[in-house]
Amino acid sequence: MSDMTEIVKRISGVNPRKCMKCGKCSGACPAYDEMDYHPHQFVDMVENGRLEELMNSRGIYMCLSCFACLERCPRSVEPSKLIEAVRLAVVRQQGKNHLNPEQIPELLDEELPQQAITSAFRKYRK
Amino acid sequence: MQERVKAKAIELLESGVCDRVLGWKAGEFFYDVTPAVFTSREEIEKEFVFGPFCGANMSKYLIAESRKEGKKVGAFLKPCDTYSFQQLQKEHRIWRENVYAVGVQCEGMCDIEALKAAGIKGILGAEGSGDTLTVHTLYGDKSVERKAVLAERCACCKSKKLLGCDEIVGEQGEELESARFEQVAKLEAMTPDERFAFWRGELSRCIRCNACRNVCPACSCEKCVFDNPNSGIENKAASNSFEENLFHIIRAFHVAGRCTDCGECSRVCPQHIPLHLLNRKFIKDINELYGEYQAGADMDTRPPLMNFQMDDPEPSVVHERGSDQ
Amino acid sequence: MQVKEEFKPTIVAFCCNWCSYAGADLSGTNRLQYPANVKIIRIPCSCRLNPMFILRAFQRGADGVILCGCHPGDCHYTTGNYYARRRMTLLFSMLDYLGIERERTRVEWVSAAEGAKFAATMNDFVETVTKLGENKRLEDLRCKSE
Amino acid sequence: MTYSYFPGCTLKTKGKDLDIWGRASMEALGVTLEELPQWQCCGAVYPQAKDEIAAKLSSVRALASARDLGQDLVTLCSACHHVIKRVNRDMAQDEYIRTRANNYLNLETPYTGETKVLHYLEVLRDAVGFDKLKEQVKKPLTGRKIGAYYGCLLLRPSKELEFDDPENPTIIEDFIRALGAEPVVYAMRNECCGGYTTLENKPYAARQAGKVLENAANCGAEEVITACPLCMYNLKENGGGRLPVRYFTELLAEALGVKEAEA
Amino acid sequence: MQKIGVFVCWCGSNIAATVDVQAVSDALAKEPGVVFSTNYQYMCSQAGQDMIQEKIREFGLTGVVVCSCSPRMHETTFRKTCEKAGLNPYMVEIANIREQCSWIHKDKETGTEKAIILGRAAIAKVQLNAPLTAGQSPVVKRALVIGGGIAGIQTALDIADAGFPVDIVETKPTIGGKMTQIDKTFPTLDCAACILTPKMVDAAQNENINILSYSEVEAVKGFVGNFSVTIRRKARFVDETKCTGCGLCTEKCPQKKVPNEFNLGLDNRRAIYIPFAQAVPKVATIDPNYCTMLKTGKCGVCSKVCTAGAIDYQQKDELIEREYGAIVAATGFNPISMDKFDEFAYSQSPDVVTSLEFERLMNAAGPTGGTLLRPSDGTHPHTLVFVQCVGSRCDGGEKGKPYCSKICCMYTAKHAMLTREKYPDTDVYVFYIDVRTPGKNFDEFYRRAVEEYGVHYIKGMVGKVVPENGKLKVQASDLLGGQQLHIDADMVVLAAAIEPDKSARPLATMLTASMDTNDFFTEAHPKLRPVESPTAGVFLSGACQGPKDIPETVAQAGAAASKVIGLLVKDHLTCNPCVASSNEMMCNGCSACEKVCPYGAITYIDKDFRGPNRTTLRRRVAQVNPAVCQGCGACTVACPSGAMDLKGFSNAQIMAEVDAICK
Repeated sequence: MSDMTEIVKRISGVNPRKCMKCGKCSGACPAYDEMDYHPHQFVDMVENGRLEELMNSRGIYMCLSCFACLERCPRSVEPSKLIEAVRLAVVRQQGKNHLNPEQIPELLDEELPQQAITSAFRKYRK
Repeated sequence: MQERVKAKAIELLESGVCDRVLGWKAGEFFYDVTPAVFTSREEIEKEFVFGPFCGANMSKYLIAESRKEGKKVGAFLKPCDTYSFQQLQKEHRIWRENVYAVGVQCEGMCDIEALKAAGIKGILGAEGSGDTLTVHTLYGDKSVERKAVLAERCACCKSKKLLGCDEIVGEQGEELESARFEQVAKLEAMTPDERFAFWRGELSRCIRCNACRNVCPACSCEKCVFDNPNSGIENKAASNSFEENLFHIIRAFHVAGRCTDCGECSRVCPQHIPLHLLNRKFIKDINELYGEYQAGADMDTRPPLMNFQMDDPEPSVVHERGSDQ
Repeated sequence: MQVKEEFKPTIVAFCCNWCSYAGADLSGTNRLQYPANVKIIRIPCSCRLNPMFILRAFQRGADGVILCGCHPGDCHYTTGNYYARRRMTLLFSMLDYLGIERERTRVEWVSAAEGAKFAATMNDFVETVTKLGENKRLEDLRCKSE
Repeated sequence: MTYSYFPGCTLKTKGKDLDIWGRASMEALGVTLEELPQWQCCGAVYPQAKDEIAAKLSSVRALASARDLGQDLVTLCSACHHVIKRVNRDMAQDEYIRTRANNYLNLETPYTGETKVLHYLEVLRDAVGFDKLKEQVKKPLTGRKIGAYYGCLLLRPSKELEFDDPENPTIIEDFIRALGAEPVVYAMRNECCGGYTTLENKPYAARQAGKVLENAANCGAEEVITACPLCMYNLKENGGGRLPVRYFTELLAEALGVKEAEA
Repeated sequence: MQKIGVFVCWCGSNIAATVDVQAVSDALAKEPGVVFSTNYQYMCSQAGQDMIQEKIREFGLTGVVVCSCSPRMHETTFRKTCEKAGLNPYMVEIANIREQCSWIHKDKETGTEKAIILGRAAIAKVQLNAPLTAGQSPVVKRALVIGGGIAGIQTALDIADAGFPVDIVETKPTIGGKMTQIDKTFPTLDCAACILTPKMVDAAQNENINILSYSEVEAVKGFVGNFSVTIRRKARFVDETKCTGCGLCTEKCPQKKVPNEFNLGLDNRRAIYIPFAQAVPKVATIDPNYCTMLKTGKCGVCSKVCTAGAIDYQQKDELIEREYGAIVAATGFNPISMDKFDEFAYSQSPDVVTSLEFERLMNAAGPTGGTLLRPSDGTHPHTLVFVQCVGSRCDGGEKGKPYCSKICCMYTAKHAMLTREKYPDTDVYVFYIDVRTPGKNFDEFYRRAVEEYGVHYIKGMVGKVVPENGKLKVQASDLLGGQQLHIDADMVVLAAAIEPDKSARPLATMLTASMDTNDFFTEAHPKLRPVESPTAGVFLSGACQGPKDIPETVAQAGAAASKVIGLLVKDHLTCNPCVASSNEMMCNGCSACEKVCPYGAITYIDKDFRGPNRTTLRRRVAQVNPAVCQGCGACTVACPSGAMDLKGFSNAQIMAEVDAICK
């Protein structure tokens, strides 16, 4: 798991040590209540090697990629990149895609733009 | 070109702007062109030349000339001369208001040795502009490609830009992509032993004629440390390898950050020591370590040795850079 | 020429008055040993070191020359060591370019509190220069008594 | 004025209105948008991980073909703009990504971020000018109170998109003013609409969209405009229907009088 | 040839145990120029010093070498010893054979050999020493204080009390600075005006203090003891000597819509105004940007109502030049702009205010008369949210500042406490990252806010503020509670970071004083010389050196004053004689030395020299001001011709040492 932590740090480009634990990311996050672990916890837990818990969390699929945490972070830690890297660490594993094509038809509705499906595919599977 | 330059020289005198003009005049041999002061139309018509052997950099003479009383001194400057001209102004050596500077575009100066090496015999003279040079020989005129007989410094010319002139004869030029550091890089790539052998071979030929120092626009100290009995390093003639090295290291260091790479040092060296490779080493290092800097290119930038950045590399960079050689 | 049994290089250390000279004093106060071949010359600031002095030292028989000054940013005169840093970098690079062993010259920043660093630096430098052997490439034979 | 134009996949289907009125209006304003030949979907989301190279290639292709045409590249959909602008920055500044992307693509001339990526609104502001736009308005939208909805993708990360102040943007408000209507500033205009989570968690997306419209309405907006098809969907379908939502290009076409002419 | 005496010290056994001192003194006796050589147990003792003096007289020594401990230890001692015996103190050199010899070597032979070499080097140097005389420069006994806030006022009062005249230059129409805008002061809660205004009056009435309000420093020349400063007295269009401060004009002026900067734009003032009731000097000022008379030539109401005839629409800026011995920078601070932090909706709602604005809203002399009312609708707020660290502790991008602004934790606790005290019906939340309270009675104060006043301190940060329906919807994290909070607040107060005043950087340039990357003035030494700038004669007072609260500011102001007094009591300054000097015969005038001089000690003059054949040659040559030069030697290496040399560490001296060591 420690290798995985290093990978997550590397592909995200995030240095969790820059964090001063102010919690502004979690104050700004619109998905806070949907997440079991919150943006500031992602930073702290990656720093402390608690990656497995994060990889099993549902929060990684709830992040909206709205970049509010990234924009408002006073220390340029950029938690959204970390959340994405953890999600990638999960979906890149064999059989760990979060969304499969066969699920799509039932999720569709008349007005849903392609953009939504493409985005979800990009975010949720490899 | 020669005619245009001469006409301009005459005009400067006759319009009353200048009472003397700095230009080139033929020496004993046609390729042996020397700098000269002209004060009359007659002299100019008779002796003024501007051709493929007018390598002499006029800027240094302006230190003394610009301080003289009287009207302005007219000066004809090639692009590389203008860099020295500006650098000397930056150092407050030339009194700009007493100079009327005429920029002259240059097609590159030729090397007589290269002409000879090209197999041309009985050379009497050479002239012409453009890509082809007409060489007068005992056996009639021959033409030769200018590129093939350019002096090294002109073959890797850094700039055709004429800086800070009052007026320009010919076209204004541009800065050029130059391969002038290739030879330095080649030396850098050698082993220290090879480098040592190379420089010993070169510098041991030095006869301390001081031609390099006397022609160098940056070497214009009121009194040179090597001539000063109180400097601790006074030295009229090198008596061993140390003193040969000492002179050239100190000279290169004193002009570091100020040398415009005009190449006059190597041109005048009777022993054909490639002295410019010392100065270019400093220029290359400065560019690589502290950012691109061209002495004389402008009037404001601080010279690199009178400047610093908080995060400049440490001197150990010399070891680190060298470690892969 | 006979190879001496044990080569003891002559080392000149230029130390700025405010940091490194005090650092050298401190290593003395703490009785930290370094070889006696190191002789210190006190200068007000690392920026006082003229390349002439370094060449002079080599001429007169030094086998290694080291400059010690305040850490960048801590110069007593605020900016002196920044200038020294550029000058020495370029000078050393030039010596290397001429094929003169680059390990014979060094710059090290030693604060007044770094007595241990001073001693360690000198030990290391003496060791390096000892390995290099006598300065042959920038020597002036007239100045060598033997 | 001629620009390369990248419409993006949604603008060919569900987001047609954004595209149609966008093109018609630019034409009326004397700006030519030339659709890039053979463009591919940008991928809709910017891959944030450093090692995700393949997902960026379609954007690089679009950028390179605009460069080969010697034109600036205009985007309209917020998502396309976000992705292409950021990929362009990577190509200019990140050597790791640049080298690998070029190795994959094997273009005749490697792409190094030369193309300038502009959003449609930036063209209106900087090339046309809102003053000039105002003069061209035939049917000013006088009296209408319009809330600008920016969403996330146009604004953040501001260091990379350099589009407008990320917390207090003004470009769409200035646009609304140029059309003769009254902009309504409300703080939720740069908060997320719910994005792609609508696909598997509709109530969650609905809460986000609802908060946005609630705030807009409470601040006095009578309608809301957007530049993103997904925002459009979320606000319209999930937002509780409190306010009508339209693409900004539709309003533009209306004010320029091209909408009637087309219809 | 010098006549040199060598004195080898045993330092008890410190030296003598590893160095054969007898061998050293014997060996050094044979060096050229040495006429006397000895060793002694303790050279620094009275007996040792007496011996040196005796030998100087006996042998007529012209130079002395002491082989002993480090010159950092006793160089001054031995210089004084020699001076008393009539030898120039700079004819003494120390060979450091203790710290740099006996203490680092164990083997006596090695130690002895090295000590001899070090002694030779010192002898070689002293051969070339020349007597040096410390120059003197006179001191102008007047100080300039730039900035008239509490820092500047305190510094001026302390200097004036010591009997020296002081000028205070203040850019605003009144002195007093930021403290005039503050309501109460932590941690004692005494009223800021009550403790500040008496000091302002003291300053005005002190005959040694001259207040130049509405004035700015335009240029600074000179050096320590001899500064010459040009001051611009901006036209206030009111004759200061005639105006009685009655204030009638400020009531009658028809231009009522001028944002009142004293209340941070929370209300309006007139075009002619007195910033506040206790202003010093209490003189009206016309704001030329708003005055109808100055802009259009029509109006003149103030002139008509002024019985003193003080209004003068023709007044012009005036430049005055004065001499000072010392200058104190006291330019203070400002809160940073909230433009880049609009997630807090500062520009979107008037009910989002900065802490300094909040001070005005709580202040009895403020726009609401001291009743806390919402700027938007004048209603009483019930829920208040305070956000700390807005723009402080950022990672150094364009947004915010990398440092802690230091005062925010305490004033926020004060605001929260005062709000709860005055309005018990309020709910007060403070969002903090850390609560930093290092100061006397500070933490107790903060604890009181929590424990006695029931302020809700929440570790976390506000992420978004949404104004809606007259409320401010605050979304924030509660890190200890593990939840995201949503608070419907009536007011949000932002603890904006503080930054140095914008005037500080140009001033630093004029003073050649250094600054850090945040534009705070740098100290000469961060620990040991905290109130001095590295530039001699320039001192630092208050927040221009770094964020500070009032007691710290006052303490530093007093410290700066004592440094100034220490300078002004001297009639002359003794200069370090080991300074650079230029040989004008060799000087190229190229400005290389000037460029590397950190002190601006080098200037140039054009000078005529005799040339050949009775000609005159005019040359530009460098001149070193020995009062300014600190003797670093940077110039000596920059100079290609070797014209520049350093006394006491000359090229020849250093090379002589090199030669002696390498022999």
